[in-house]
Amino acid sequence: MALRLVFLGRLEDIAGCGDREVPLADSIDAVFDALEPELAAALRADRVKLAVNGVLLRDRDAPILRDGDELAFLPPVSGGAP
Amino acid sequence: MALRLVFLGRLEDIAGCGDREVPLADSIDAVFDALEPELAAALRADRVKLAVNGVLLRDRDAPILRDGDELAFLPPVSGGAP
Amino acid sequence: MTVADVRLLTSPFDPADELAGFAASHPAAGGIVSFTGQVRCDAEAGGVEALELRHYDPLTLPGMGALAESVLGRWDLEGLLIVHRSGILFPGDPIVLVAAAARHRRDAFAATDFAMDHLKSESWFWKREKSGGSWRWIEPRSEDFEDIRRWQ
Amino acid sequence: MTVADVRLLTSPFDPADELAGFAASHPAAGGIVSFTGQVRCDAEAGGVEALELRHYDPLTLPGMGALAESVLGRWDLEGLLIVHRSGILFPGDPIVLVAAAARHRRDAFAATDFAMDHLKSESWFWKREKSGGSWRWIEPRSEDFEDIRRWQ
Repeated sequence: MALRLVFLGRLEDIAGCGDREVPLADSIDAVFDALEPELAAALRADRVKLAVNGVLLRDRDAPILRDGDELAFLPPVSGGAP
Repeated sequence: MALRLVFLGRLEDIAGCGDREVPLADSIDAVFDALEPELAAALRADRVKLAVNGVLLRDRDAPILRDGDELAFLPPVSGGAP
Repeated sequence: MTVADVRLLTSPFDPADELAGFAASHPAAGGIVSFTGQVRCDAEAGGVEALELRHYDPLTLPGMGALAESVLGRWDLEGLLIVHRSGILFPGDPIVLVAAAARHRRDAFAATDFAMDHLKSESWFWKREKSGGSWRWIEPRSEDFEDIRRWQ
Repeated sequence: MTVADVRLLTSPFDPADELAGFAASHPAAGGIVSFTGQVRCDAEAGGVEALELRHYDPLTLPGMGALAESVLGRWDLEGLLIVHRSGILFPGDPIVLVAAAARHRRDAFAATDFAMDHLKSESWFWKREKSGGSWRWIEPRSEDFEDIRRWQ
């Protein structure tokens, strides 16, 4: 029973890796509480968006988490083109 | 003692050729008067500009004509690109 | 109905080849506007040795497809091409190519300009640059938000 | 100082080749915008069989050069390319290529757009089209004058 967390952009540096498996938790807040405080704070930042299984959530309120869900944390994009 | 007249765009069709030698005349009006009336009228039209030896004149008043001058008659451009 | 050609590539591409193919595919278009973005190579760029673009598979290409649809809905185009690199790039490498083919050139200009503004500010890419041997993530620029505000 | 590459050609050219060379010549430019105009080939174009562009040697190329100078004076560019055909062209043939390379893409877009509007409405080309076996001269369109008014 696990969740996969994906850290994009600079969040990868804070997490120390691009993705990580964590035990299934009831809520997104329970997921955050089980992480290192610095990483949890970075993920909770207002400008970081969350996608669950590739679907972008409009806000952070209470996605229902299931075994095997992929949670991607998306900081503001920095674009590619000049 | 001659002038070379160059007819651009649709003026070529009216003149029946792209360029023509005519005898040197005192003035541009004297040049026109020696041409077929239909061609002279087309060349006198407001939107037709005149270049003498590759220099565009701002209006039609009295260029001094010399032997060998090239007078180009330039109707409005129709551009190339779509 | 016009269909867009939208691709996310993880290896180098040749914009000239892509454009030649695109122009040949749209013979009814009088005009083609293109934008090519490439990794700058010059001293003023702060000696950037490499650039990395990261994307997120479930969102990035679908987002580019949605952008292409909105461009096609907004202008009368014969064709639309969006090619974007991901991965590690070096100075001189092409990053992005957008091309729009239209009967009237105003449509092609506006569509390409709009697509670039939105690709740059809204598409799911994260960029980091390597200079002096170390990588650093690039933050969004405020100009990017001003660029898209023009269209709202 | 940026120098423009301005050419009037009486034989066919390959826009993809030209663009590849242009991009390679301007490595410090982050972005390149191009416009390619080609002779349409489709039924809606009224079955145009050929198109002829006439120019006047003493004015046409010098006028294109003056336009290039005014573009370079108005935007901050790394490079500017203007290639225009004269002579007889067939459906699918490239007519014109304008490309602008700049550090910032807004400059490249505006410069290309401006150059095209002015090439189209002010440069010394006269166009005739052949359809049904006979040629007819094309008159200027009022849209061309509206296009350049945007810049005044």
